[in-house]
Amino acid sequence: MPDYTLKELMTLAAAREIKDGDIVFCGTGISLLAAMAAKNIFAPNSVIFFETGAIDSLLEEVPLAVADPRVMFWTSVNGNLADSFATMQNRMTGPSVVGIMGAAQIDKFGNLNSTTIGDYFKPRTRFSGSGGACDVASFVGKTITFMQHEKRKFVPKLDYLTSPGWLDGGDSRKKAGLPDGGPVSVVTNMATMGFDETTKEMYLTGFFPGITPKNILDNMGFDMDVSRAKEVAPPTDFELKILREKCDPQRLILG
Amino acid sequence: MPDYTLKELMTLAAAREIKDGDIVFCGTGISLLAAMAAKNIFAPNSVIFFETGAIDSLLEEVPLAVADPRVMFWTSVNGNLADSFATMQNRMTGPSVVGIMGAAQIDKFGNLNSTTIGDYFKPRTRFSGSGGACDVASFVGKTITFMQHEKRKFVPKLDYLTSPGWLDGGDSRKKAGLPDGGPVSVVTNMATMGFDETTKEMYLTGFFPGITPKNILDNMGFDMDVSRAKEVAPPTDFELKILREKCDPQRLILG
Amino acid sequence: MNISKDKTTSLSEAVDKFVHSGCHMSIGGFTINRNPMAAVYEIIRKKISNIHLYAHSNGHGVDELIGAGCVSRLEIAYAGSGRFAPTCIRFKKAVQAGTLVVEDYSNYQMTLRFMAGAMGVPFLPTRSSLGTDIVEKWGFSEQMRSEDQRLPDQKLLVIDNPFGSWGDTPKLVLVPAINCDVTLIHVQKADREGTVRMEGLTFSDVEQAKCAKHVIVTCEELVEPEFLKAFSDQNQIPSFCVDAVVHIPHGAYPTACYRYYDYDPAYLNQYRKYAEDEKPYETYLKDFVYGMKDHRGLLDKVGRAQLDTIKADPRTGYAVGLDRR
Amino acid sequence: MNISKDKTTSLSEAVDKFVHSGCHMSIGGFTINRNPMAAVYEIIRKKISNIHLYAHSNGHGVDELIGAGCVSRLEIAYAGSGRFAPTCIRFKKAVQAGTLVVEDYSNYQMTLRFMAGAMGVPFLPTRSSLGTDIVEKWGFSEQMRSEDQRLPDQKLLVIDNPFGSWGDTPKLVLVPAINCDVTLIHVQKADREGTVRMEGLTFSDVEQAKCAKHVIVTCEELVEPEFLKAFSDQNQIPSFCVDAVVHIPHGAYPTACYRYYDYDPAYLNQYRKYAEDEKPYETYLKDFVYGMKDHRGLLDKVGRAQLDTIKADPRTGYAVGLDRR
Repeated sequence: MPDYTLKELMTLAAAREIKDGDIVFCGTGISLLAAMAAKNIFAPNSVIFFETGAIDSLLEEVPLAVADPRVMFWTSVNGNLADSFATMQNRMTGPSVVGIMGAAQIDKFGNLNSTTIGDYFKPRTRFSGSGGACDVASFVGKTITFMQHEKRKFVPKLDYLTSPGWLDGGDSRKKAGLPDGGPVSVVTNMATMGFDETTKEMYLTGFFPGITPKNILDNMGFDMDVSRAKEVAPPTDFELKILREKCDPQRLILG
Repeated sequence: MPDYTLKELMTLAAAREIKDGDIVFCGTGISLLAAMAAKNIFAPNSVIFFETGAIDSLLEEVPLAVADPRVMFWTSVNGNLADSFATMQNRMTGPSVVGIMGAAQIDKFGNLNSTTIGDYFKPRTRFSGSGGACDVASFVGKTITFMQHEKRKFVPKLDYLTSPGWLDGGDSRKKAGLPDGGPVSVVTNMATMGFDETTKEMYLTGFFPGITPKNILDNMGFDMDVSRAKEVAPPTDFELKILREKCDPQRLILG
Repeated sequence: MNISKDKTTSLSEAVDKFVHSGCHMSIGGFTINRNPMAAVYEIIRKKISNIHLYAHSNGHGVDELIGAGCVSRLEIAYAGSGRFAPTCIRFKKAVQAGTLVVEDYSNYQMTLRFMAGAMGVPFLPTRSSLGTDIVEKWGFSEQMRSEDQRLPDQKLLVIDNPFGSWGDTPKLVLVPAINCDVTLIHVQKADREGTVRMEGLTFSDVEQAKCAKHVIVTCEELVEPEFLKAFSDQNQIPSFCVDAVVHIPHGAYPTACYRYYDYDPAYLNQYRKYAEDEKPYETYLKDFVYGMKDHRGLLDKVGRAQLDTIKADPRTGYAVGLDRR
Repeated sequence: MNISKDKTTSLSEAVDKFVHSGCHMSIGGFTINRNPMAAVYEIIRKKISNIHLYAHSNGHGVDELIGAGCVSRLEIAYAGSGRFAPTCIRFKKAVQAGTLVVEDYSNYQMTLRFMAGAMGVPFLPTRSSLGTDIVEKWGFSEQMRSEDQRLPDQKLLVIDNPFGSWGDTPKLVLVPAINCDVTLIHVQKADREGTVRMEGLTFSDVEQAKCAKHVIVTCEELVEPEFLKAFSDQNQIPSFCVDAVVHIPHGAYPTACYRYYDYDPAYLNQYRKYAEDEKPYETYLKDFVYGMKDHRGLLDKVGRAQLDTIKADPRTGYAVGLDRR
């Protein structure tokens, strides 16, 4: 079994969720790397696009922001914000979009907070805010979220609900008037999680090699079903080779 | 006094209404020619644009449609329909736009019909429909309308109200929720007309040389005040020279 | 929505696959420019009927589809072909004969309706048409609308500004989104994946393409993806919006295609004469449409000499000095 | 709205004329790309204060304006500078200290609000943010809104689809238009009349320009109108929307300008260090902003050698192999 870092495993665990032909919305950092890995390993016909309007960027170098000039080079279309968000809200294209996100807090229904910790009006910690995250989470067919597995991040109640997941579970998302679609997967430094088809509650789908379900539950602020979990397959030599040599040779993201 | 055709006089009568720095919306035919004449004679800083999205076209040749490739050559911006109508609805630019229109029927408040004659559902005559006319008439600061002076065209009641003028007069346009602005002038083969500041009723502002107010009233289906009318100044040699040599040398519109 | 890496096909196959009797269809272009004429003639040859057609300001393509009896319902702002037919002739006759049901909107309203479909919202607001018969008179009755799931229950809605005096706009007209089954556009350049580059004015072709379930693109030039990627600021439609790419030089003929060819005044004038009466129009259809195997056939019939007269001048993008009387 | 044929001026004059304390201002660009930094630094030097700022995802320009105390209220979707500051540092401190009032929207919502202003309608609809705290929590209270004519009475409105089931969209969020006093953008090319050509992604700069009463354009290259007219498909903003054109090479520095220069990792990393604490930040302001006569001064201080490291490679439009750690 090859050597690999936790970050490499996380990246590949998310990349494996992307199907060939998906339109992949991503930010920067590990979410971009997962999209690049998917395109280079599992989903050659997937199209990566950025909220800034860049479609199918070549990405010879890793961009450090979604407005990095590196996303503008050798695209199929250089558009604008209005175009890119319309593509996600559009009823023909939106359902085929997979959004890869991150956040400061997540709850058991996959709702995300990237705005404030503490009281919104007197925040203990202020973050960047939604950006396009709320739009993506509102519009697209599937979202995958990267998180660090910590109690303060997996919380019973968000301090601020920035991006809608399954809201209060069950059919509450539909009742709120949001399009079909929503969170399908959460990938952390310990595990992968999904959401129950009917209750929409988070449950454990996979634990990383060497990690037990108990370790995982000890690191989160709410309980979840672990009965359906299997060990996550470690990266293959091929996956690692492509990830390291094609996606991030400078290890700007892999570190 | 130089020889001139009625069409030349009509063109120049309308062109004289355009102020330097106006943004001029026009169609084709005589309305385009009036805009070109204004830019070349009275309003060098006016900008001609077309609903199709062409801005400040050079117009080396006269276009026969607003989508004629001749409007696309040597523009400052080639946009689209959404852009051009937004420019007219926009609260900063719209008030500076002068629209030059035509129609099948006009009433005493400057409302226009370019859709149907007879019952809308079983029309005796069907015309092209609004196109951008209703949009322009709804949005812009000033409109100028070309008409043939005939009883069947100057009617007490339109068969179909395609483009809003002053609606029922007075403050009815404002009451309907339309922006400020509206028709300021009508130019025909006999005369020029304006609209009363308070009643918004059409009145005679000028009669062409050799035409009497009575001739004019005999050719329309409603009465109007003729007490404020003066004879329209005939074209000057300079005006004719520019119109003939610069605007329509092939006489595609002047005939 | 289609991500295949090669969408090139024949026009006949593309039309068979995506254009059906009774479908809701929109065509791009404007009056006498960039109408998807090759596709229009193919639809006529295939005798596809009962089409619910959407357009803003076509134009020659609309008139040929109506003249051949392909269209039963039309939502449009302007049916004219510029100086060659200030009102489209077969359109005029069909409406006056009561064989075509028309719903009238303004040009901006049709553009906003395509845009709403492209944006994925059910309506967009405008101040256009307040106080007019565009608001008052509905071509499609409330009953017709309530019986047809494919039509919105209202032609449009007039509302008070929900934000009060914000924007000094007391009232607004909401126009319903269009999401048609298929949109046909003719463009200057496309690649096999479906990425599109139009030159000159784009009209509302982008919105029309993005609001449709399926999109057929005919193009003057089929270029390599690398060619388009090298200057991607100039591309307007991403590949995943397109279902079929068909390479058809002169595919907009007899309407214009900026930088390639002008409209053909001779053809359009001749069409007007044929269109004025029934018998001559039957002759026109037989000789110029049904009688042709494909668009190539029409171009051959017209002849190289006539096509040369409308060849675009490289400096201006149109045929300088063309006899347009 | 300005039709003068020569709008070229100095940055100092343009800012004096169009940017005032208490004005409602929007700036273009996105995070670390094409922020109008020369104009931002000039505003800081002129100690203009109490600005009501609108932005979607800036970024470095927003953080410098906040850090220098120019901004009292901010409507924004995302305040971050990519990897160099996932949350803008002076923004974070100001919010946590309660010295800056923020109204949070999503990126698309801010884009739609600029677009609504550009289109001349009081709102636009979207399905974004239903069920979230973006709807529930208002940074500007109802009272603050009712007391200020420059603010809409509602942050946003949730409505039922007035067209019933049309578009399978039961509910919508309406976001109010932005019509600000002035918008600042930095672009690649402009002419003296104000026609603008941006290269690469345009973000929402076009909508931001068209929704403003006045527009200041700073540009890398001041070109002849003929240069832009020869390829007018590539121009985005018509001259009559622009009030002032200022030629400032490196006017977006230290953020990037596609095809001209990259963002400067060294400057942005150093900025982060200064920004972390009050004393160092005062030093930063003194040494890098107040101490400079103009943008040229900052560029000279940074030095040609450092600017050479971020020079764009002609093939890719960015600095290939730049050390970005």
